[in-house]
Amino acid sequence: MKLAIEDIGVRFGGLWANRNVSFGVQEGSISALIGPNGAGKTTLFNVVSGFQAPTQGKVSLDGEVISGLRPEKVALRGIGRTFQLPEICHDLTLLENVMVGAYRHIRGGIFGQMLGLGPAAKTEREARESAESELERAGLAKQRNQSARALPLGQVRLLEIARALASQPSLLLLDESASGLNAREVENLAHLIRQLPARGVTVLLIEHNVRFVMQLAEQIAVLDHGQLLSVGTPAEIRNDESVITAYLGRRHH
Amino acid sequence: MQRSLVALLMLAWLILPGLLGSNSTLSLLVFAAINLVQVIGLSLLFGFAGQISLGQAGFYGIGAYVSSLLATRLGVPPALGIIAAALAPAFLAYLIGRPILRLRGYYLAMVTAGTGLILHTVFVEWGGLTGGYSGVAGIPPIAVGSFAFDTPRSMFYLTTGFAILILFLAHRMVKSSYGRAMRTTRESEAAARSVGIDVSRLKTEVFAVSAGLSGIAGALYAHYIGYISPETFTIDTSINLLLALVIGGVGSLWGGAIGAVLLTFLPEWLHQLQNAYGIVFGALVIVLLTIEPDGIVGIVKRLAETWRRRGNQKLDERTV
Amino acid sequence: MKTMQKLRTLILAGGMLTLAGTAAMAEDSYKIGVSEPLSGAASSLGVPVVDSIKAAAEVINANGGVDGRKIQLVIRDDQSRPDIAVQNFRRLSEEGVYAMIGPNQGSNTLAVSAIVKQAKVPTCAFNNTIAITKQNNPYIFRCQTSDADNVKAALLFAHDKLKAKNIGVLYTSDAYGSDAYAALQKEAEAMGMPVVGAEKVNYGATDTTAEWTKLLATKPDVVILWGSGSTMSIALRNASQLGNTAPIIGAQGVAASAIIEGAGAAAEGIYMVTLTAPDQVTEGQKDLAKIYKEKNGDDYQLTIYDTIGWDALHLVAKAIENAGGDREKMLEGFEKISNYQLAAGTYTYTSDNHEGLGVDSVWIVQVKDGRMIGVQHGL
Amino acid sequence: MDAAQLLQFAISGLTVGAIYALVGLGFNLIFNATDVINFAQGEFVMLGGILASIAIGQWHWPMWLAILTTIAAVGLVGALVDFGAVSRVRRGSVMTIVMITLGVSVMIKTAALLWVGPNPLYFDPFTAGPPLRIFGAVVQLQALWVIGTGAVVMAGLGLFFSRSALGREMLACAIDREAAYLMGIDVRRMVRISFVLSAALGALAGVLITPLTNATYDQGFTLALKGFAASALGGFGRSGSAIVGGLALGLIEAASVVVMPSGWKDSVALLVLILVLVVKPSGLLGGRAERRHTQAL
Repeated sequence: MKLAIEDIGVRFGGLWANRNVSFGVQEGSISALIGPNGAGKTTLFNVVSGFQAPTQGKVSLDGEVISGLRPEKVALRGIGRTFQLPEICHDLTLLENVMVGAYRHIRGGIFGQMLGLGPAAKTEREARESAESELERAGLAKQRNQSARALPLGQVRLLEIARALASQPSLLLLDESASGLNAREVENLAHLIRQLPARGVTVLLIEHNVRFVMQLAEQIAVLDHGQLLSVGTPAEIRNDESVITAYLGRRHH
Repeated sequence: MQRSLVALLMLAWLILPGLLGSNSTLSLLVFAAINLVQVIGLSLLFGFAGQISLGQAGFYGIGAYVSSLLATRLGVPPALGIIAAALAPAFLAYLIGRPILRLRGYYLAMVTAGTGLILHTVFVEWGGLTGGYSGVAGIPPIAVGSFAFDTPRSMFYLTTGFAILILFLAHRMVKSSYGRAMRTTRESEAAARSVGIDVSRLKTEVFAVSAGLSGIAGALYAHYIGYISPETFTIDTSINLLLALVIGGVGSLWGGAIGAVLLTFLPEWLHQLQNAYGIVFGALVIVLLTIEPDGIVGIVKRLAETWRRRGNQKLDERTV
Repeated sequence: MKTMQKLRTLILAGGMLTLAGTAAMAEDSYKIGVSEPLSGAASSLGVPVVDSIKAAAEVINANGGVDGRKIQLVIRDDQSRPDIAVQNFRRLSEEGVYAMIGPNQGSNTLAVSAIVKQAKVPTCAFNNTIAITKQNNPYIFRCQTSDADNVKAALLFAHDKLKAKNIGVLYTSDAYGSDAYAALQKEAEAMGMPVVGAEKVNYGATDTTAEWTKLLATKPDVVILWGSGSTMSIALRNASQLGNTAPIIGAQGVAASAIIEGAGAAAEGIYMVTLTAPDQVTEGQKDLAKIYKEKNGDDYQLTIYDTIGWDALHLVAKAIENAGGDREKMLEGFEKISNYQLAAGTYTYTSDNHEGLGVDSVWIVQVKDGRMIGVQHGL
Repeated sequence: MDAAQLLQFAISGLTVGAIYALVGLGFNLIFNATDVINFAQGEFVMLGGILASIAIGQWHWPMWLAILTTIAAVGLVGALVDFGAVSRVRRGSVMTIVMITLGVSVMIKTAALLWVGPNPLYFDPFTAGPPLRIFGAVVQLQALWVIGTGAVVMAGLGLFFSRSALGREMLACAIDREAAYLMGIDVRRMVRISFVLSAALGALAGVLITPLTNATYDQGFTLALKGFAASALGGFGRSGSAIVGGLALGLIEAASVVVMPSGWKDSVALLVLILVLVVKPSGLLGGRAERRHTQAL
């Protein structure tokens, strides 16, 4: 069990954004989290990635409890993520943005890096190489030295994924990476994600594009009003009465 | 091209004192170099790591007092005093950095301004140690072996040497992955934390580095003038430092350098205006920022941009 | 306020952004450097002093300058900051000035003394701070009374005239206040009139009721108020509001018309140590008083800062005369000045006494319905 | 240290605190509508004090006429600051505007020095007569004016922001500028009005406190810092916060003089501000700042 979410609850004042959410993600699998707007999907992501402390319940990665850790500590344990509203540094070039992803592998401390001493120089070179290859895979290699300032949304999403992958995570959380992309970009994204398990990267993604999720995910969890409606394979979910009702509303008998 | 530019600059640096000659101009260059060391510290903190500070004068003061009291009271040679002058404010900044750097924007501006004022009160009220408003007199010049840097010319070499070294190290820092982590933290702490950057520790480290640089500047100032008193380490100094950086250009080290030179030479060029100088300085800030938030460097970049683009157009017209 | 003169500078600032040096003055005039606080904390002292130096220059040049050669002032603002003062003194000493006038703050004078000694330029400093003439620097002359004399005069007056058994002290936290307090403690002990209570007030504080409450609790016979700036008029007002009945003796810093006006009725009856008694214009003050009364109206009260600027330039002119216009002999020129009667008192300098004025030139004045009346001159 | 003295410390603390509260209200107003902290707010207060002193002292105008014209004139300066500088900013962040207000404060301070010179200015309290005596402690009449007007202004602001259309529009801008824009609120006009209003409020504060603290050209920044501290201590965004924060700050300063040399008074107040902001950024009453000014976690 790569990721175990056990009885997670998150309360803001009187409102329960997440309540008794429990499900697991297998090693090397692609799982998805779907549900109507405001179902608490991003809140759950924030709990897993440490940006939001849960009111109750725990999250463990490879058996080690990580809920309650600060986001940077969670990231150091190998969880990479992207954001619903992309967070990139417009001041840096595309290559530099992705190299920041590999920051946790850089050795040598401030002065080592400043003076380019042994370990710092070596790890910096490795970071540059892994960033180049991630850019290549995301199809952004040509614009590597462009500033990230005027990048269209589709490429910004790919850039965020490339950055997350540059930190060589064992688990990648994608928060609506497909939203705002045109058909061809969605196809590229799907292709990129399909290769990840082979590289030892387990994927958990949030998506509204149901067709995209159905063709990619092996396991789908459905959230509604903060609670887990059901978990299962794409086939099971497609025929699950409660999911249809949540999405399409009650039929008027 | 880069190599020859640097070589040219180094040559100019060596023969400059001979050309300018007069003590007061050299003395102005010493102050410019001292301001440069501080503005670079602030440029790293505010320009690159995105943390505003209106309290640098407090660290400037700690550096000055630590180095001069060590020299006058304990006979510690100034060369060692400067190291202590860098470490003391850096250590204090590291101590108070973590809690106060959780704040942002004006909260951070006001809290750092408050810290600066508290440090100023310490310089005044701890009379037994600091001499209060009577200050500390008879501070020995910096000396290496028997050679003492006690003339504007010798201090010109020492302080500009320091400034060039620090400008170089800052450039390396900004270009390193630590520098990229700083710039990512400035724009989006969430992004930085999502890739494992301990944002709170990074901000505190840069805060300590900037405080240490202000401390070094304070020591250089103390050993150059030979006398210090609390009047120099006030909120006005911190405000002028920040405005100088903003005028020069927040986003780049060259902006910091330009700002430091302007901060030092403007009062000299406009000395005829006597106390009307503040109006010109304030107006410069307003006019510049309304045209270009990135100050002089921003304007130069934009001009270069349009000039290069116009160059290309001419090219296209010719080929068609 | 001299609005016209200020507005002219403002227009000058806005329009003229010339970065060039001063316009080429006639080569044969004596250049005198002036570095005073025209902005910053001490500007309330520097601005009137520079005005009186300019008034003196006009008068001296009107009567043919010194041995026929005019005096040319080169004025710079030191923004009440030691580093700017150092820069001004370096620049001015390079422009071949015959003498320097300023600075006004003790800390600035201590900061520039090394440069003055190196450049061998005699300097007229306006501080009461005792230390400035104690640095074996032959080029610093005090053109004011030292606080040692002012404190002695105040205490003698409290002891002999006001029959005080003990005193209380309220002083500002700047060098001016803290230096005087140190001297005051020693002198009062020596006179057998102990200091029963002392409170330090922030320079620039806007409320002193808390400090007065603590001080008045010690029931002092007389209160010595030592400081300068806006806080002094607030202190006087707070004292009367708290119903203080003990007589108050204020320092020179308190004897400024802006402070007395600001304190209003609260200033009634307080004594002050100063250098001028506006109601008794001395021989040396005649023409200075005439100029200021013409410019500001008949009821204008001469203050110290109007006199010391005027005196400083006259002293420099006399020194040039004694040195026969030879820049190298300016030091002897100064040290040859003896009982030269001017506006603030009679000046005497010798090679080992650079104080200029003694306790005998100190005036004790008292405020009677808003005006300063001379009570005692000298001891 | 008997009861009368303790009471005296409390009263002088409340008086000083009311001054900080009044200045703080000015901060709150601009912050509410524009999300900008105006570093020149202290200068508006100083201008109010100086203009009123000149009008009363030198031009011998009747007090009420002088006060009203001063408030109007400084309001005009506020409009000028917005028109000449703040509204000119095309690109750049909120920080750019904050830097501009810092530039403005340097300019106004120097202009005031050139115009009225460095000496402190003063005019007599609104109501003459000896101060009140309560159990041996002294209350200056002007202090009552300061505290009274502060309460009236706070109530007025409360009504303004809740009852009047303009007030609600300004509040909408503060909460979410884009949403307000989309709903057809002229955000630019709101910003200008907030600068005029807070300049006028600053001038009122300046006029009220000058009979207590004099007016000098360089008193601006420390007043601004204390005014900010008052608003932050109370909790930004709520108009009542500046009063609570201001009085608390004044009492802390007075208390510190009881136990230690008064030189530390300002530092103790600033230390308290820093501790409160670090521990509870939304201030004592919990203002709107919580969301915007600290990290998610």
